[in-house]
Amino acid sequence: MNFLNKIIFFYYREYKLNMSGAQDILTNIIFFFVSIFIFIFSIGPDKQTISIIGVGILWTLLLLSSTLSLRKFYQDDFENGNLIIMHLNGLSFGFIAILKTFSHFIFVQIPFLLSIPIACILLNIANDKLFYLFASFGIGSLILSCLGSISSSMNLMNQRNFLLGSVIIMIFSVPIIIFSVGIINMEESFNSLINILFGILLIVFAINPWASGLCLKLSLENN
Amino acid sequence: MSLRFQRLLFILLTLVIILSAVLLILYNTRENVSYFYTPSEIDKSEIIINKIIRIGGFVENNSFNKISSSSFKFKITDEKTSILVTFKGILPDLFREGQGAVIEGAFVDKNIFNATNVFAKHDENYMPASIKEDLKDTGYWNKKYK
Amino acid sequence: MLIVKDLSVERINKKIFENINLSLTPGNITILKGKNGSGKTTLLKTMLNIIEPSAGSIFWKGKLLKRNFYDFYNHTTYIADTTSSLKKLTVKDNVNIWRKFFISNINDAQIEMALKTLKLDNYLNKKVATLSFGETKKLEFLRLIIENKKVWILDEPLSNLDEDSIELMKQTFEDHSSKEGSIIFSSHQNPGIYVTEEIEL
Amino acid sequence: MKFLVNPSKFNEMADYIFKPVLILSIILFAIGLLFSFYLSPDDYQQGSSVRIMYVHVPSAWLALLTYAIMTLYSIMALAFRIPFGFIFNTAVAPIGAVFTLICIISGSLWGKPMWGTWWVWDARLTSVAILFIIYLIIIFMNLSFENRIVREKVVAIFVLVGSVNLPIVKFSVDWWNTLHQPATISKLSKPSIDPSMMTPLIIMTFAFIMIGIAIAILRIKTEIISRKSYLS
Repeated sequence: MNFLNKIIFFYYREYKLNMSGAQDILTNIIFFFVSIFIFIFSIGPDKQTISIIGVGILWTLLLLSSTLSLRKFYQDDFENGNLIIMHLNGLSFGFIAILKTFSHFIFVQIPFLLSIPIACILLNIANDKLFYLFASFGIGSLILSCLGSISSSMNLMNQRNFLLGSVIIMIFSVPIIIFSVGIINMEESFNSLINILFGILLIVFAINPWASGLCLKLSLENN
Repeated sequence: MSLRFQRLLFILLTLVIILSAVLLILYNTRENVSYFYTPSEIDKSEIIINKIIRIGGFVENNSFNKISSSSFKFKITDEKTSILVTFKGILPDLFREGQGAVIEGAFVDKNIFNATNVFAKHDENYMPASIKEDLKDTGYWNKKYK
Repeated sequence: MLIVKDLSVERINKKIFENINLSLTPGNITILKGKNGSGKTTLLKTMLNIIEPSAGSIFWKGKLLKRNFYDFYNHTTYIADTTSSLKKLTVKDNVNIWRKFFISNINDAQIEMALKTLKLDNYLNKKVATLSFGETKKLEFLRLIIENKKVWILDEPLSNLDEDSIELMKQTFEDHSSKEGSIIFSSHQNPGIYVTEEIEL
Repeated sequence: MKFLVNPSKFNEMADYIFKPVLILSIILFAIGLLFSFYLSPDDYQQGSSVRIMYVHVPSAWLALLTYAIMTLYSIMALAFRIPFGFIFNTAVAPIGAVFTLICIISGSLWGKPMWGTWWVWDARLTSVAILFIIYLIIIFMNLSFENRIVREKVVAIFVLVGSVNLPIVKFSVDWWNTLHQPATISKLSKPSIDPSMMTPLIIMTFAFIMIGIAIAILRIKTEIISRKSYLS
């Protein structure tokens, strides 16, 4: 019971933090939409072309905008010592990583997911694809959160080259994008593709607490 | 529960998850991550006109026709079905009858595939040109279609 | 309770400190003295099982700390030299978050008392970012009361505090040690606080 | 076998074998190039272009092998606290990157005349491109951390995470339809390559291995020395 309370109040804390900085999340979403505008204008008025490459644009922008918020993933808690306090409160580093991953998913990725229908209208994507989009984005963005946790914990002590973290996420998200764009283009093989995505999710989810936890411990040890 | 036991439990759990995930992925990727479709796969599914796809197979023997100096007509086969292909452009060196090829393009008709790109696919067999002649003479040379 | 035996820590083959022996028993106040860079923070973090020692061992309740650290954490409050309060939130929010997060059994009246003695009651609805450095430091000490634990591990608690606050800390320390609590804190100057044990790094 | 995990033993061993390995690699390269350019026959389909294989295939094998060994050393270094693994990772990553680059460049030089294209995004080529970028990330990570201990451990973790890509590179041609042909030489079946073409391939592979070992020895020794000078 005690443990459950700790988890609940971890999220209470994350909620308070994110709500007080709600403009950060909104800025992310604005970035998302402005980029869509730029894509539309740079492609030109051909609605047909836009609807063909629309899904690809959505994925690229989701990836880019979620890497934008990476800096915040652990950095703040690392610098002001909250990571140590959470650990001293009985949460192992691996478990902190899992909690943080879900927190990133809830407070950063879910707003994106909610804005997908509007983006679909802008990009002229057919309505009947919305279900497939939501399914693939739901799993895909959770994978992105896990990858984000791994790469940002790796780069906690990296003061020189922060872009490296984004590159790490992007290179590992290549298969995710292949499969989730496949879902939308080949609806007949929806089941097997969603299973593959789910498999990838399981793998990164299993690796995440170990890799992130170890990196967090390392960074705190040598800070 | 001691910390060590907990740790062992988590490691086991992780391994089980990863193993099941790998099995899940391997079980499902068989057909889906293809660079190209084979003609019989195309035959089974519905043909969508003007959708760009890739088809891979072998150039059927005695099907190659030169319409003009840079426009060609041939059939791609996987020994079960074949597809008529038209192509305008430069063919790669390795392109010849009986040789593997991957073509990129779209169906313009139910039966005619208009290729925009033709790639030759070579197989994993390497042998000297002289030996191949000998093998052909004895009839031992027997090329397997994929 | 906590016994540190022949502890040494080295980093990239550079020795930070060697052969430290100390013990935290109920009722004692230990001061860690040393210049900047002498490894005070490192020693405190090693005692928290965050940094791994290169030699020596730490025992908690007779067991190796490595095998038993969550139990130790249940009895320990650590205050680092950084401000751990969330700068974007108000003082009140911070206090609430801590109270819930640490599942504190302190009631509202006690918190109000503590805020009043720390002279923070006027800032309750202000954001932490607007407080001065000394005030955020005092806000940190509120955690000592909220967490209500036996062992206090404090990193540079007295720097940046005015004399009134130091006097207050002195009383708090003595109060805590009379309640069978144990305190270890680091300082680079002579604080003028009654201590039972002094360790020079 | 202690020289594989102990820096000072490695140094002793390296002094013994460096010159022989270097000379051997030069000799093997000379023989190998002679074979691949003059003594080996033309392919029945590809003609003279098949000679690119004698560079392409060994470099591809070594790119994978280097990463596999790095993975082993990372496990050793993290699980059994053998610091030589970190030294190895730092020193060898650029060698692997170069092999991968040679593989990619020679591959596209081969692909243009044979397939009719420099590059396609099939599973094999994509996964090799990812392998190359993973190597680059490892190199950049090695350059961008201030704290050595954090850096080498984080790199080792990254090597482990990135090793997911290895089986994908290896088996991509078997699992999926690719433009790239399946493996010619595998353990389970008789190699489908004529002995007259197998010989130069094997010689060139050993030449690549030897030059790889020679450069690795130099780089590991440098790394050991640079670490020692940090200490004193």
